[in-house]
Amino acid sequence: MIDVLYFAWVRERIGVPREQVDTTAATVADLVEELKAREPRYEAAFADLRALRVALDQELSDFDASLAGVREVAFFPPMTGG
Amino acid sequence: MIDVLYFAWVRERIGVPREQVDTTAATVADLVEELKAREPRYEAAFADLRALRVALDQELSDFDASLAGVREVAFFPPMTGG
Amino acid sequence: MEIRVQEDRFDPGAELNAFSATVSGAGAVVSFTGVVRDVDGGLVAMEIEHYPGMTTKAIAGIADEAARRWSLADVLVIHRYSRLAPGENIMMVATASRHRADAFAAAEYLMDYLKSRAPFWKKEVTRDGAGWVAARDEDEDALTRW
Amino acid sequence: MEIRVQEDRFDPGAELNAFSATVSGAGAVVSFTGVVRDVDGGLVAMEIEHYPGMTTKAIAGIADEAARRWSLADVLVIHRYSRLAPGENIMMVATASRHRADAFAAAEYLMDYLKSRAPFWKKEVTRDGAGWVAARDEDEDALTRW
Repeated sequence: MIDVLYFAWVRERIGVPREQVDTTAATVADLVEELKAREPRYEAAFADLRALRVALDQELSDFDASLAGVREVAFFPPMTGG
Repeated sequence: MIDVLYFAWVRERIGVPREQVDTTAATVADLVEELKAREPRYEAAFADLRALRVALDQELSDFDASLAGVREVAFFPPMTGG
Repeated sequence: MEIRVQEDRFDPGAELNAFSATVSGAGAVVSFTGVVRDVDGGLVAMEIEHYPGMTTKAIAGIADEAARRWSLADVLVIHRYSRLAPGENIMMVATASRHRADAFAAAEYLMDYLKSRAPFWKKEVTRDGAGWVAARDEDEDALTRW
Repeated sequence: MEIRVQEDRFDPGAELNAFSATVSGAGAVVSFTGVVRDVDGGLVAMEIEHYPGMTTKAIAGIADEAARRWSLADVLVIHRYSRLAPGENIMMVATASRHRADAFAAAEYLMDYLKSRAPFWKKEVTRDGAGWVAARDEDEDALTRW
């Protein structure tokens, strides 16, 4: 089980801020494919990965990164702080 | 008659902050030569012109500038504001 | 180093004075304050969302890197989240150094990285609707100069 | 644009807040505060002399040039003269713009020019004596980047 978090318009499209996902996905990209296969709202949120960023256990990472040992995955658009 | 002002260590070496000078000097450099001929304290203050700056009527200028129409000449070391 | 991620308002002037008071050996203090601006006159609010588990950690990483690159006596970062009205302060950074060039460079570095690497997202609520603020290419490009 | 050359102390935080309040359309406010620093622990006072007839005019010229080069909502410059104790504020500048890059660049420009082109001279009074602060080559060199 892995905690998956969504922020900004990713959260709005998927409809929840976080959820627990039972997955054996090896990489972030695999997890994205699993989610997209679930429901259209995931398809809509993950339509263009170039518009998304991912953090693993609160560190910025990449879509081809391994999920081994990861407890928390967060998806969000490019940040707009400051 | 022209008002001549001195600041910082130039003022300290010459011993007065300002004085009126009766001069027909054509340029700043001419005025400096006149002053240096007066007394050793002027000689000491104007020994190295590269260490000095001059303003004519409150605008930074050069030692070869003309004094025509100028009412106030100020001599001082490089500025250290901020 | 002080990092505060908070919902509440803050007083930039009071923060600047408190910061300066703790760094009396440093001759140069630079501050940046970001204010909600209403460019077209139709802004109702700015909603700022963040990633609580990551935000402070990400900002601390940015501030650590700034302290590694420049000679800094201290760094302050305050960043708000929640719904802000036009004119409210969003965030501020302050840097103190013996050298003004270091204080300026570190403050600009902090701002560039906070813009694009700290997990905040802004939504503009206007009279005509609401929309997420898109990241600008020039903000990403700004990182390449460091 | 506000330029104040004064003997009296000022409160940087209060000045920053007052400045920000007048530029509500500008999202970015940068400030620089210069403080008398006691590098070697022996500083008794910093005496600042200026050229009253020229100072405000020179600073206004520098601020005008900054406003010509960058998009600025407003500029504030405060510079003190007289005898200051370690820890006292010497001067501050503040700039406001819609764009943080402009606010930063203008503040750095103002500082670089105030250092070398505004008619102030500093004398450090230490326990061992007093001496005029020499202009540094790097301050003159800093002007070449603009």
